[in-house]
Amino acid sequence: MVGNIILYFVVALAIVIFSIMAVTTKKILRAATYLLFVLIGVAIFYFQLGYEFLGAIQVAVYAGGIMVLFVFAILLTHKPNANAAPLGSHRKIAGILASVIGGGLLLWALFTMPMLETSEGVRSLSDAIAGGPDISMKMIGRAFTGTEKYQYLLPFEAVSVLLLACIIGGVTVARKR
Amino acid sequence: MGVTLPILILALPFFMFLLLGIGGVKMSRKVAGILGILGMGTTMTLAYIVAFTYFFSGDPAFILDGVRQQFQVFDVTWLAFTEKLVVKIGFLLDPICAMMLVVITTISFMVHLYSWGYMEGERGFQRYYAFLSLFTFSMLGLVVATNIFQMYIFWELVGVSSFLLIGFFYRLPSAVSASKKAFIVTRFADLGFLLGILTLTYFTDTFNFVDMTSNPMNVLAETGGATFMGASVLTWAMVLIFTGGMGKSAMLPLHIWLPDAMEGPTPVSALIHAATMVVAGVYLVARMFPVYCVVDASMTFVTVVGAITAFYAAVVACTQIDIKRVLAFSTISQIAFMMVSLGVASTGGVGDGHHYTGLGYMAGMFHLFTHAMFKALLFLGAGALIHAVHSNDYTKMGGLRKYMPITHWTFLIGCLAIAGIPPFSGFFSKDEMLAAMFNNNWIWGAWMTMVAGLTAFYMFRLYYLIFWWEENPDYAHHKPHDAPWQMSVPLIFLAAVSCVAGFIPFGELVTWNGAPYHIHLEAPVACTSIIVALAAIALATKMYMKKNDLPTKFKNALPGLWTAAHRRFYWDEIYLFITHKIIFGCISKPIAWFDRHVIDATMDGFAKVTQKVSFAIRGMQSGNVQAYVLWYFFGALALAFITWICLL
Amino acid sequence: MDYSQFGAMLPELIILGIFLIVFLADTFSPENGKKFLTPMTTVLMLLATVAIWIVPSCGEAVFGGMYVDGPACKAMKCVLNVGAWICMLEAAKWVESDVMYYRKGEFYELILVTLFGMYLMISARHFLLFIIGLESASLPIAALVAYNKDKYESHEAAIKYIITAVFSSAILLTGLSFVYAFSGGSLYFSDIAVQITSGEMSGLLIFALTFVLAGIGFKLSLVPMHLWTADVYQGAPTSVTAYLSVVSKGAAAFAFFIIFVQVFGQVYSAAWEWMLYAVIIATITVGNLFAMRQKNMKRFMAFSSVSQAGYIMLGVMAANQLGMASMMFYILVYVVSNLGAFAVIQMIEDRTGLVSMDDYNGLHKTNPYLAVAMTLAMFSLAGIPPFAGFFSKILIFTSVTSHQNSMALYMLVLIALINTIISLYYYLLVVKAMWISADEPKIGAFKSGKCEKVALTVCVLGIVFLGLVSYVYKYFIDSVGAETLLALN
Amino acid sequence: MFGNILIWFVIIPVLMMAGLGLCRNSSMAAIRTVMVVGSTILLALAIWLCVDFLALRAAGNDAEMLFTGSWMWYAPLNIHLAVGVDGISVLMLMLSAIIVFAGTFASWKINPLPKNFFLWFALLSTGVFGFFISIDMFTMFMFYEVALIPMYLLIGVWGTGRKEYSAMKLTLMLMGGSAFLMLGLLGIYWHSAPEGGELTWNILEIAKNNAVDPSWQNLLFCFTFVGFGVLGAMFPFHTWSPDGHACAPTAVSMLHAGVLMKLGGYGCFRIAIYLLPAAANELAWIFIILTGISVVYGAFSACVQTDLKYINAYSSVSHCGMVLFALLMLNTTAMTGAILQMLSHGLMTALFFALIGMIYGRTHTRDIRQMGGLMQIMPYLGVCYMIAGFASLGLPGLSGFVAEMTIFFGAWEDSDLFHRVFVIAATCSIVITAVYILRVVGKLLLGKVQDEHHWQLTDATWFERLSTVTLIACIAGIGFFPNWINETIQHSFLPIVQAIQNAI
Amino acid sequence: MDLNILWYLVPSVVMFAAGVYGFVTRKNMIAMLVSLELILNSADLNFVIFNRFLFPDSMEGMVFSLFAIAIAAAETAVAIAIIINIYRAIGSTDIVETNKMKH
Repeated sequence: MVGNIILYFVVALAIVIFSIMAVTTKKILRAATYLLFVLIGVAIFYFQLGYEFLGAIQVAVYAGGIMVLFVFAILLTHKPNANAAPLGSHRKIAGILASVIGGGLLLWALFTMPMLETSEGVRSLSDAIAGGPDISMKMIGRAFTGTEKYQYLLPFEAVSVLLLACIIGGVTVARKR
Repeated sequence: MGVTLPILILALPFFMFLLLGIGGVKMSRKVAGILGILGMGTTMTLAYIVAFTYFFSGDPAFILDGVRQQFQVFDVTWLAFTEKLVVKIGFLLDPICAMMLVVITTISFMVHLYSWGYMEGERGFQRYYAFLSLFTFSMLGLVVATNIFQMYIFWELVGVSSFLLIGFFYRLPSAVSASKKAFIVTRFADLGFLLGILTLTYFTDTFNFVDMTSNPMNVLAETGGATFMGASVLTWAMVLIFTGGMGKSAMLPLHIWLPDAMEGPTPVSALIHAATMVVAGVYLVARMFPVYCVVDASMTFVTVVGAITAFYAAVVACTQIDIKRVLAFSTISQIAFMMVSLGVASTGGVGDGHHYTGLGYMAGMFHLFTHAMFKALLFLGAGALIHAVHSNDYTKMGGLRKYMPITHWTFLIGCLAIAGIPPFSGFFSKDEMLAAMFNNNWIWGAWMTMVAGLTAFYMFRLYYLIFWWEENPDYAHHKPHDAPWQMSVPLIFLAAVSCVAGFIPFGELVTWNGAPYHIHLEAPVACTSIIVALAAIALATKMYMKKNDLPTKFKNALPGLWTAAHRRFYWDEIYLFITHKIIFGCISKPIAWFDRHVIDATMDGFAKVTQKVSFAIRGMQSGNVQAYVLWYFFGALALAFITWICLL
Repeated sequence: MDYSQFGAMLPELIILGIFLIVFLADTFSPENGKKFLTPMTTVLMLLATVAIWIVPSCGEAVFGGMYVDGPACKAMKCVLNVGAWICMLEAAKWVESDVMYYRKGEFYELILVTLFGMYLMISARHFLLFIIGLESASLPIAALVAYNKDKYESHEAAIKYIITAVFSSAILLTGLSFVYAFSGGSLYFSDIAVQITSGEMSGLLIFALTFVLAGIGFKLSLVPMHLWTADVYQGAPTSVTAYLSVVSKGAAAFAFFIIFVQVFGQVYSAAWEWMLYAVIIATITVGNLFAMRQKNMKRFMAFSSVSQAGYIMLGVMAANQLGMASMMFYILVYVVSNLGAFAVIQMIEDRTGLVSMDDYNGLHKTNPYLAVAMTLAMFSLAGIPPFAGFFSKILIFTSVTSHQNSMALYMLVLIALINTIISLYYYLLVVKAMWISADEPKIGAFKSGKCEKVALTVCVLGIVFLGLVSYVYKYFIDSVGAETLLALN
Repeated sequence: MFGNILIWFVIIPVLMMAGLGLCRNSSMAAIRTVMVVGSTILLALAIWLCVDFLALRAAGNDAEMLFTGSWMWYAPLNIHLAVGVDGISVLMLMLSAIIVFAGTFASWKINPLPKNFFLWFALLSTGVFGFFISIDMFTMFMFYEVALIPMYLLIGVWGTGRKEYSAMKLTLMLMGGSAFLMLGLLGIYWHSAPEGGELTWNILEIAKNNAVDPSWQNLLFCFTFVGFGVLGAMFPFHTWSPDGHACAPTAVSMLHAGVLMKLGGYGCFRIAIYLLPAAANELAWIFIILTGISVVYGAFSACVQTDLKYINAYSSVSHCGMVLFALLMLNTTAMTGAILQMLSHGLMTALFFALIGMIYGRTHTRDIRQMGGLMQIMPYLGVCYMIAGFASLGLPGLSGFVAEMTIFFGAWEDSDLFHRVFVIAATCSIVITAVYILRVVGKLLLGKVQDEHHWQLTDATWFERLSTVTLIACIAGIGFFPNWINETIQHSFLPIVQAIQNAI
Repeated sequence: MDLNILWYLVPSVVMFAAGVYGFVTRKNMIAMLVSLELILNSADLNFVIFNRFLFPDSMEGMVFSLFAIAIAAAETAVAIAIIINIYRAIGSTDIVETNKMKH
C-alpha cells in the first residue's frame, strides 16, 4: 500500500521530470535517453496497474525497438552531440502557451469528469485491481485469436497488413533507387 | 351610316403612310407625291361625305328633335385593362368631330398639294409624304376618339408625327434639337394628361366620352368628394388632363416648343403647328366640356392660363424677326383665345338657363375653324415668301407686294381675317368669343379685346415689313417671284374660305349640347373690337408702312421690355437651366456617378475586401509545419471552447 | 472461432487479393518484365469495383459487431474504388516513366493498402479497427508523397504530411482515450452510442469529441487542421495528390459521418453541433479565400478541396439518411470532377512540367479536348448545372435544410451558398485562363495515352451524366436507409 | 414523355448542341445550317404551341396549366421533371424562340470559334426554354442556372472591352442572387407540407395547399424575391447589367436582356409571389421602394451615358424595374402589364442590342459622341433604331406603350398615398425615357456626320434585316393587337391573384 | 490516502503537455518524433488508467494500448524513413529547412 504510493511518487516524478527534460534538452541523443526513462516509467505504471503483459510489451517494443530506431536515425543523421536547440522565443512562447493551456484544460476536464461522481470513479487502486480479473496470458491469447465480441483477431490481422505496408513504404522511401 | 366610310377615313392615310414609308424608297418622287395627294384627296372627299351626312342628312341617329346626337359609328375593344376599364378604338361622330374632320382633311389636302411644289427637290420627299399621312391619320384618330384613352393614344401619335416632321431636315442640328424639344415638352405635358386620365377613370371606371359627358354630375358623385391638397380630386384630374392640352396647344408655360417647331418645313407648320395639332388641347377641353363645367375651379384655370398666354404671346409676337415665329406666337395667342372662350363658357353653372352658357363653346369652336383656315393661309403664304427669298427673316424681305401679287393678296386677306376686320371670317368668330367673355366678366372681355388689338398690330407690322417697308437690295440678284401653281392654288382656296367662312351658320351646327344656337351680332362688342383693331392697324401703318425710325425709337424708349419680349421673356433660358443644369447636372450626373462610384463600387468592394482578406490571412500558411501543428492544436482547443460557450 | 466470418469482408479480401497478386507479381517477375503490371492492376481494379458492387453484402455485423459491411458501406467502397481506379489510370503514364520504373509495383501496393485501410475505416464498428484502418490509410500515403525522389518538393511534402499525420493520430488517440472513459468499457460503436447521451455534458466529453474531430478532420483537411493540405498537394506527385484529394478525403468523410452520427449522434445538439458549425464555416471560407489567390494548379486544387470538404461536412450536419446519401453522392461527384481536373493537370505536368495557372493561357487553341474537360470539371466543382456538381451541391443543401425549423442550419446553408460565389470566381479563373486569355499558349499540342483517355472519358461522362441520371442518388438513398436505422438503434 | 410538346423545347436545343458537336470547327456553313434549322424549328414549335394553347383555351379548357406532364426524377426528394404552361409561359416561350431566332442571325459572322459560340448559345437557350416550361421548382432552378453560366464564356470569349471583368462580375452577381434563391426554394420545399403530407417541389401543388408556414414566408419571400430580383436588375443589385451588357457580343446581349432578365421577373411572380402570398402582401412595400427607385434611377442614369450599350443597359434597369414594380402591385392588371412589359422589353431591347451590334460592327465605336448622322449612311439601321427607340419610350402602336399603360392603370388601383407616390414616380420615367432615347437618336442618327470615314459604311445585310424585321414585326404586332395577349395573361393570373387575395 | 484515478492521470497530462511543447518547438525532426512519443504514451497511459479504474472487469483499454504501441512503431518507422530520405536530399534534419512551399 504505502509501497505502492512511494513507487507511484517516484515514477510519477521521474516521468514528469524526464518528460520535460526530453523536450528541453539541447542534445538530441539525450532527449532520446530521457524519453527512454519516461517510457520505462510508463511501463512501471503499467505493471503497477496490473497489466504486466502490456508493461512488458512497452519495454520490449518501445524501449527496445523504437528507441533503437531513434538512436540509429540520430546517428545516421547527426553527429552524436548534435545540437537540438529549440527555436526562437516566439515559437517557445507559443509552445509554452499551447502546452500550458492544453494541459491545464485537460486537467480541468479530467478533474471535473462525471465519472468522479460515481463510486467506481473514485475507487482506489487496490479496489480497482480487486474489481477485475487477473489478466492472464491465456486470456490475452484467446482475445487475440478470437472472433467474438471483445476478441481481436480482426484487428490483429489488420495491423499486420498495416505493418507490412509500412515496411513497404519505408523501404520504398528509404532505398536509394 | 355604315362603318365603311369612317374606317376608310382612318385606314386610308395609314395605308398611305405604310405604302410611302416602306415602298417610298423604290418610288420616284412624282409617283410618291401623286399617290400622297390622291390618297389625301380621297380621304378629304370621304370626310366631307361623312361630315355632310352627319350635319345635313337629318338622320335621327344624328339629329333628334333638332338636337344633334353623338353617334358611335363603331367601337371595338383594343385592350381591356380590367373588366370595366376597356380601351376601345372607335369613331364618335358629333358636331365638333365632324367639323374637325373637315378642317383636318381640307388643310391636310391643301398642304399635300402645296408641298408638292414647296418640297420639290428636297431629299426624302417620299418620307415627307409618308409622315404627312401618318400625321393625318393620327390627327383623325384623335378627333374621332370615342374615349379618352383612344384620344391619348392618338395624342401620342400626333406628337411623334410632329417630332418626325419638325425634324424632317434632320441634318440641321437646329431642326434636331427643335424636334426633340417639341417631343419632350409635349411628352412632359402628356404625363399630366396620363395622370389625369388615371385619376379620372379611377373614379368613373370608364374611358368613354359619352358615358362621362352625358352625366357629368355622376362623375362628380363617383369621386365621392375625395379631395387632395384642398382641391377636389375631380378638379385635379381635370387640371391634369388640361395639362396635356397645355402641352399640345402650347399654353404658358409649356409653349416653348412651338416657336422652335418652326424649324420644320413650312407646310408642316401650317398643317400641324397652326391648324390642327395645336388645337388638340382646345379640342380636348371641348370634348370634356361638360365635365369641366361641373368643376368651376378647373374652368377658371383654363381661362386664366388662356388669358395670360394670349397676352404674353401677342406681346412677344410684336418683337420677333422671323416671320414664322411671329406666326407661331400668333397661333399661341389665338389658341389661348379659344381656351379663354371655352373657359368662360361655363360660368353660371350648368342647366340654370343662363343665356350665355355655351356661347363661348360655340365661339371657340367657330374660331378654331376659321383660325385653322386663315392661319394655314398665312403659314402657306409665309412658305411662299420663304420659298421666294430663302430666308425666314423679314429683314431679308420688304416691298415684296410687287414681285409676288398672289401671295400679297392672300396674305393680306389672312391678316385682315386674323385682325378681326369684317367681313372676313376672323371677325365673326372673334366677335362671338369676345361677347362670351364680356358676358362672363368684363375683365376678360377687356383684356382679350386688348389682345385682339395687339393681334391686329403685330399682324400688320408683319404684313408691312414684308410687303412694304423697303425693298431688299438682294432682289437684284435673285428676283423673287410668285410660287408655282401647286402652291398658289391652296393659297387662293384658303383665302377664299377665309373670306366666306364667317357666314357659315356655325351655331346651327356646332354647340356644346347639340341644340342649335342662334348667332346674333353683339353690336357693342363688335364695334369696340373693330375700332380697336382699326386703331392697331393704323398704328402699324404709321410705324411700318414706309421705312422710318419710329420702330427704332420705340425700341430705344423701352429697351428692357423690348429685349425681354424679343427673347420671349427668357422662357427658353429657364428651360435650358432646368434641363441641363438641374436634370442633367444635378440629378442625372450625380445618379450616374453614384451608380458607378457607390453602388457599383460597393459590389466591387465586396470582391476587393475578399481579396484583401485572402491576402491578409495568407500568413496562416507560413510553410512551417510546426506552425501548422500549433494552428491545429489551438484550433482544436478553440473548437472545444466554442462548444463550451455554446452549451453554457 | 468462426473464421468463416472473414467471408463477410468481401471487399477487403478482394483488395487484399489484388494486393497480393501485385505484390507477388512484382516481386517474382524479372526487372524488365513489369510492363504488365499497370494493365493488370487497372483491369483487376475495375473488376473489383464491379464485384464489390454486384455481390450483395451480408449486411450483418461480424466479429462480435466489430465489422459491418452493409449496403451503404458497400456503396461507399464502390465510390472509393472507382476513385482509386481512375487515379491508377491517370497515374499509368507517370508510373511508366524512368524515375518510377523500378518502383511501380510498390506504388500499386501502397495504393491498394491504403484503400484497404479506408475500407476498414468505413466498415469498422470498433475504434480499434477504425484506428488501424485510419493509420493504414494514411501512413503509406506518406511514402507515396515522397515518391518523386528527385524533387525537393516531394520531400518537403512528405515530411509535412507525416509530421501532421502522426500528430493528429496522437491527438486522435488521446481523444479516443477520453471517449473510452465514457464508453462503459467497450469501444464498440453500438455500445458507445448507448453510453454517451446528452444527459450531462462535461469538459472531458467536449475534449473527447474535439480531439476525435480534429483527428479525423486532419484527413478531411478541415480548417484549422488543413494547413498541411496545400503544401502536400503541391509537393506530392500529381497522381498521389489526386488520390489524396478524393479517395482519402472521401473515406475520411464517410468515417466521419459514421462516427459522429452513429456513435455520437445522441449528443448532436449537445456537443458537436456548434463545433461543426464553426468548422464548416471556417473550412469553406478559408479554403475559398486561399484558393482564390493560388497560381499553382495543384495548390489551387488543394484549397479548392479544402473548401469542398466543408461542403461534404454539410452532410454530417444534416445527420440523417438524406445527409448520408447526399454526402455519398457528393463524394462520388467530387471524385469524378476532381479527378477530371487532376487528369488534365497531370497530363500537362507530365508532358511539359508546367503547373501554373498562367501556363494554361490559351489552352483551348492547342488542346481543345483537354480544355473542354477541364472546363467541365471546373463547372462541376463550382456547382453549375447541368453538370453533376450542381446536383451534388443542391442535394447536400437539401439534406441540411431538411431540419426545417432550424434557422441556424438555414443560415449555415446561406453562408455555404454565398461561399459558392467565391468558389465560382476562382474556378472561373481557370476557365478564363484556358478560354479567354489572349496570350500565346505555352503548352503545345500533345496526344494523351490510352489510360489517360479512359480516365478522362470516365470523368467527363460522370460529370455530365451522374446528376442527370437520378438512379445513382436513389441507389445511395436505398443503401443508406437500412443501415442508418440499424446503427442508430 | 416525348409525346409532350413542351419537352421538345429542351430537346431541340440539346440536339442542336449535339449537331454542332459534329460540325467541324471551320465549317461555318454547317454550323449555320444547324443553328438556323434548330432555331426555326423552335420558332415554329413555339407558334404551334401558342396556337394549340389558344385553341384549347377557346375550347373551354380552364385548367391552370396545360400540356402538363410530370416524370419522377429524384424520387427520394420527390423531384419531378414537371412541365406545364399557362398563357404567360407560352408567351415567354414565344419570346425566347423569337429572340433565339433573331440572335442566330445577329451573330451570323461571329468570330472566333463559331462552333463553341453557338454551343454555349444553344446551352443558354436550353436553360431559358427549360425554365419557362418547368413547374417544378427544382428543375426550374436548374434550368435557371443552366441559362446563367454560359454567359460567362459568351461574354468572356466573344465580348469586347473590359470583358473579363464584366463577365466575372455578371456571373458572380447573378450567382449570388441564385444563392439566395436556392435557399428560398429549399425552404419552400421543406415547408410545403405543413400537416405531414408529402413534400413537393411542384409549384401548383404548393400553391394549391397554400402550404408554406406563415412564420417562414417572410424570410423565404425575401430570399426568393431578391434572388430573382438580381436577375431582374433590381436596385441595388443591378450593376452587373451595364457592364455585362456593354461587353457582351450582340446575340448574347439580345438573349440576355431579351430573355434572361425575364427569368427574374417570371420567377418573382411564379415562385415568390404565388407560393408565398402572405409575405408578398406584407413585404411588397419594401420591394416597391427598391423597384420604384430602379425605374427612375435607371432612367436618369441612362440620360448621361455616352456608350450606346450602357444607355440601353440602364434603360433595361429602368424597364425591368418596372416589371418587378408592377408585379408587386399584386393585382391582375398591373401584373398583366408586367408580363406585357417583359415581352415588350424583351423584343425591343433585343432589337436595340442587335442594332447596336450592327452599328458597332461597322463603326467600331459605341461612343455616341464619335458618331452622328448615321441615318444618312445606313438608313435602314437608322429607321430600325428609331422604331426601337419609339417602342422604348412608349409610342402607341408599339409594344412598350401597351405594357406601360397596363402597368400604370393597374398600379393606380391601389389608392393609398404610398402607392400613389411611387406610381407617379414611375410614370415620370416615361418622360425621362423620352429624354434619353431622343438624346441618342439625335446624336447618333440625326445631325451631321461626325466621322468622314463613316461615309464608306454599308447598310444592313440580308441576315441583319431578317433579324431586325422579325423583332420589329413582333413589337408592332403586340402594339397593334394587344388584347389577345392581354386576355391570355389575365386569365393566367387568376389563380395567382386569387392566392394573393386569400392570403390577405 | 490511496491512489485513485486522478493520481495517475496527472503525469499522463504532463506527458501530453510536454509532448505538445516539444513537438512545436524542437527544430530537429527526430526530436519532434521524440516529443510525439510522449503524446502517444500519454494516450496509451490514459487508456490503461481508465481501463483499470473505471472498467476493471474488461480489457479493451489495455488491448487498445497494445495496438497503439504497434501503430506508434509503424508511424515512427515511416517517419524516420522519410527523415532519412530528407537528410539525404538536403543534408539536414532541421524542420525549418522545409518551408519552401507556403502561402
